[in-house]
Amino acid sequence: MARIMTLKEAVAELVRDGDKVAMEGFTHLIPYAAGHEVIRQQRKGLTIIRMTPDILYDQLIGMGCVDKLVFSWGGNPGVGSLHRLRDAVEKQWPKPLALEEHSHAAMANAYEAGAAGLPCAIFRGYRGADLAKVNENIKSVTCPFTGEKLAAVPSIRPDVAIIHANRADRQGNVLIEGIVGVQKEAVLAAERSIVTVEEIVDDLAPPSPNSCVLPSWTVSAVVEVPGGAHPSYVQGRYPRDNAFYKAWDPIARDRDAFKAWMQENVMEKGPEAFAAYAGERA
Amino acid sequence: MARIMTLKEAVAELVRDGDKVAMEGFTHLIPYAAGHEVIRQQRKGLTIIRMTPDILYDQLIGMGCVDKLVFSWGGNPGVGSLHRLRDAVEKQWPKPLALEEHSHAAMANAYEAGAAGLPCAIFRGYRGADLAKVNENIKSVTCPFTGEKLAAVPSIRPDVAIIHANRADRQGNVLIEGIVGVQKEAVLAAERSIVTVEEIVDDLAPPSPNSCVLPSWTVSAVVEVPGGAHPSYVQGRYPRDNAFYKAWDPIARDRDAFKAWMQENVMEKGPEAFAAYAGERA
Amino acid sequence: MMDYTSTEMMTIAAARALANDDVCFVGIGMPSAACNLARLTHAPDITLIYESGTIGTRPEVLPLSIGDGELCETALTTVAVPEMFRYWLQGGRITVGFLGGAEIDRYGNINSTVIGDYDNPKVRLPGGGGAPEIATSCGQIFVVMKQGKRSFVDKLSFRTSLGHGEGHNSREKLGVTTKGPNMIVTDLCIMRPEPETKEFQVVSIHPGATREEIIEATGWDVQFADKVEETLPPSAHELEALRALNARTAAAHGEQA
Amino acid sequence: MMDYTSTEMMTIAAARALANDDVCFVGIGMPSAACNLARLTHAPDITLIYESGTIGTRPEVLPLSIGDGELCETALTTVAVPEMFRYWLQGGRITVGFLGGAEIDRYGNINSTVIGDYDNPKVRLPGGGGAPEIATSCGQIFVVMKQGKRSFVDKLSFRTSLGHGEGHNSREKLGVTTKGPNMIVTDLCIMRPEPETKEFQVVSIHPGATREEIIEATGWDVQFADKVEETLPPSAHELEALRALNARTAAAHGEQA
Repeated sequence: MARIMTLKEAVAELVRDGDKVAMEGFTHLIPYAAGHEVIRQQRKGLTIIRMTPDILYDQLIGMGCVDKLVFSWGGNPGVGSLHRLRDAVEKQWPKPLALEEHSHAAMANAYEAGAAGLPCAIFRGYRGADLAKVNENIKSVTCPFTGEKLAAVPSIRPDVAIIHANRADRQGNVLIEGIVGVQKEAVLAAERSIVTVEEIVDDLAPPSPNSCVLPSWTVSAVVEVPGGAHPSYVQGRYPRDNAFYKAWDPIARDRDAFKAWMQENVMEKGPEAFAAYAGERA
Repeated sequence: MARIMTLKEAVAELVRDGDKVAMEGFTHLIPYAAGHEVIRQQRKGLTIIRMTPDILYDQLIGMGCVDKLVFSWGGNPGVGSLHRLRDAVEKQWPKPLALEEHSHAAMANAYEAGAAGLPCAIFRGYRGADLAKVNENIKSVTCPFTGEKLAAVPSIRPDVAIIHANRADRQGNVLIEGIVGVQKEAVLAAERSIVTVEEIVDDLAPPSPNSCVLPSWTVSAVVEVPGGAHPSYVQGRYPRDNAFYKAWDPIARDRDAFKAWMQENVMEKGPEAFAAYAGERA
Repeated sequence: MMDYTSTEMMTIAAARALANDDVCFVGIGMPSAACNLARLTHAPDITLIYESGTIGTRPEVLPLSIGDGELCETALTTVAVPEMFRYWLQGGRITVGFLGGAEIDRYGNINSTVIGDYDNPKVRLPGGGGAPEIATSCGQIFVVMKQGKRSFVDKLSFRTSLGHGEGHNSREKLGVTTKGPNMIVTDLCIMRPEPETKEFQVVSIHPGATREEIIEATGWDVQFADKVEETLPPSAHELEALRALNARTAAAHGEQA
Repeated sequence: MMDYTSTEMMTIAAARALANDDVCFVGIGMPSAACNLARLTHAPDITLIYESGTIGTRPEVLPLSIGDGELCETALTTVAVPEMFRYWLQGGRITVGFLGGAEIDRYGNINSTVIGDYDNPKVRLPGGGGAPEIATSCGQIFVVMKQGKRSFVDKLSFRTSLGHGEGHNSREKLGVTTKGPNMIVTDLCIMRPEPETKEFQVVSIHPGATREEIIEATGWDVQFADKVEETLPPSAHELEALRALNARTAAAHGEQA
């Protein structure tokens, strides 16, 4: 059964130095508030996993929390580079960053295999592409029926998955809706999980019997953090803050500007600051 | 784009002698009306595929349409045996029936792999079980990362998939809701498909952005057949006719009783007879 | 004390073995009755999962099939069948799976496929369905079956699902890390695997049943534990809950007919 | 005739190549503009799919990211990302995929990973995302990129996604049965692969552009087809639709700011 906790408690108990952490969200529902709490609690030596690392992972990397990044596309969508990521890879600032790079298809399959309890995923991929030459976690298996060679990657099994969701009920059951990404898989694949939600309600009221729901007993902690996905968005509540994504570019380009911004907006703030971005349920 | 057709036209054009046919439905939404049309049009030499063949497949087998059955559980749920299936296997009446037998996990994975365009599925299965000894389509692959031996089965790629769904819109987009089984996978894995629906509406109106929807361009034919799942059921419209399932047992036990029932209720009827079972949308 | 039938005793004994935090993969028939009885008595928060995709379901009446509408309507969520077998069963989330079959042997291996030769069977049974992977993926397996010489056999015609194989560490040798069949509840008694050999032995006899009856109803030379208990008879509360459930079920199925 | 920019010409030329029955795997930026322009002009029923899971989406304004709320709100349905890559992309249901990148070579191989050495890069680019499998799973690939010597290169630093490999039957030798890159649309011209060698050659030059400009903007010894056409300039209808789309987009993104 999920415990309903404060964000500070949940991160303190469930995210540990050296953990493999997946903070997922495919543009939608990115767990910014929870990621900031990880930064505030100064976790170190993390391996962070995500298909589409964006500003949040830029912040974790720039603040020195991260040893390794597992990813398939790392950028500021529609804007450009992640400058803290680039600075770490190109100039080892604030410390060297190991990369394990995959394609989206590989990562999506690896999360799916992790949720399914399998050691690896197979798919038709990487044909004629160079990534297999620089990533020893890309191998192959041969179909025993057709002889076709298929790509194989290890399943993703995070120590802890962190996601943001639309809402939860008081028992800790979680509803994810809209662009659901790989969040369900990330939680099911992980040993532990933290789910921040816009609100905790009496009745989960999924709109369809087939809605994407995580039962309480598959989640470690549920935390109510209204606005907790900002500058990402929550379908039907508040839109993506595209202006913030654009404004991040000059902040992240400069090490001092970055540090100053993080000090003011993360280190000296708490999850309650996100409430300013929360909208009303449509 | 799906064409909106009559059932007679759709079966005449899309189901051919010798086809591999998957008429899926996991208790819910079993395509009885469409299956009866296949019997009326006297298709021969079919390979019929289904996880849970029930009365409909008993009828197809008893009427001599079938050469081979691919399945994982063949019975009358909560009642007992399928007597026509047993008669074919045990006494070759009306003709011999080849069996390819799997577990549910294998079939579910094989449909999933078929929808995913893969030649095979891998899963952790059949350990210590005898089926692998009598089914040459159960093989194994070795995980290249852990060395674990995993079961492998060929993906299911039907020539034609036939399902019944809750509703479609006039463009031929299909909504499946409730116990969705493997129907989406069966259609996506198949070369051709027929979807019968309770009603065709102006606005599909899926209740959730993540509802189970088959876009029109993934379906060959959509046919409106109210009540077309009877004696199976349609969530929110009409309940499972449990009394019919129980009443089938004595009919199917006797070859003559079976033939008489089929003559009267299938050969001399048409899909419009199912309308009597259709309920109002809840 | 109230009168009760041996079937009621069997169902109640199985229900008692379930805990409030169990996640059960429920089969139709006896297991469904036992799981829902547990939910309606001592384990109100137990999670029931049916292979049709319904998770956290709380049916008012027992389903006739594994996919009755009642299961979906009262479920927390309903997933597609491939997801059920991949994320939920194979994913290792199920603590207790229920199995039954036409034949079981002393090590809890089960046959639900054929009687006689596979290619030329005397009786073609429905087949294993989910059993081969339920038997190896769930934390432990409970078996609920009426006891008799034709079903409790010395040698299976076909091994549909793995129990403890040939006994001892058979499961480990196959790389299977789950506990396997850990209890057989019959209309006469409760059996548990002997810790070393893994052969099922009688650990509790239902009130009114005798050792002689059990020996007579078992196709192998059945063993009894050093200390055999008498099964606690059904309490009034258990019997009332089970009978009310059965009555609701009968009424619901009758109404639909 | 109306004035127009080279970016408008590029977008419109790409849009024209799309048919009403195409199923497009759309990337952000130029491809998104081209696909939606096609939908708003000659291909009203075209199916647009974004890798965020949105199928059959009909955005009123262009998304900034691959997963803007607009895409989900106007989609026929939105699926999980693993399903998107398994059932929809790998399943072979996409007729046209769009790709772009930092570098492209004469065979349509693309780099969006690094400039320089992989382990010690001069520039770390965002990475391939969906590109490796988009390049091999879609029926054909269209590339939309501004032309220049630093992007149209003789030799890639890294091959993120397969085009025609080393030319000729490179794809077949890798077991890839899809057509691969079949058109490059730039701000200067349209290129198509020479049928035999698969080297991209100029088949149509946009009004106002010259062979010299194209040669100057290409890092390899670019070839011209025997018959090179002049690209039809944007029609008033095309320009109006594109500008209205861009205006709606600017207004929407501005409002949110």
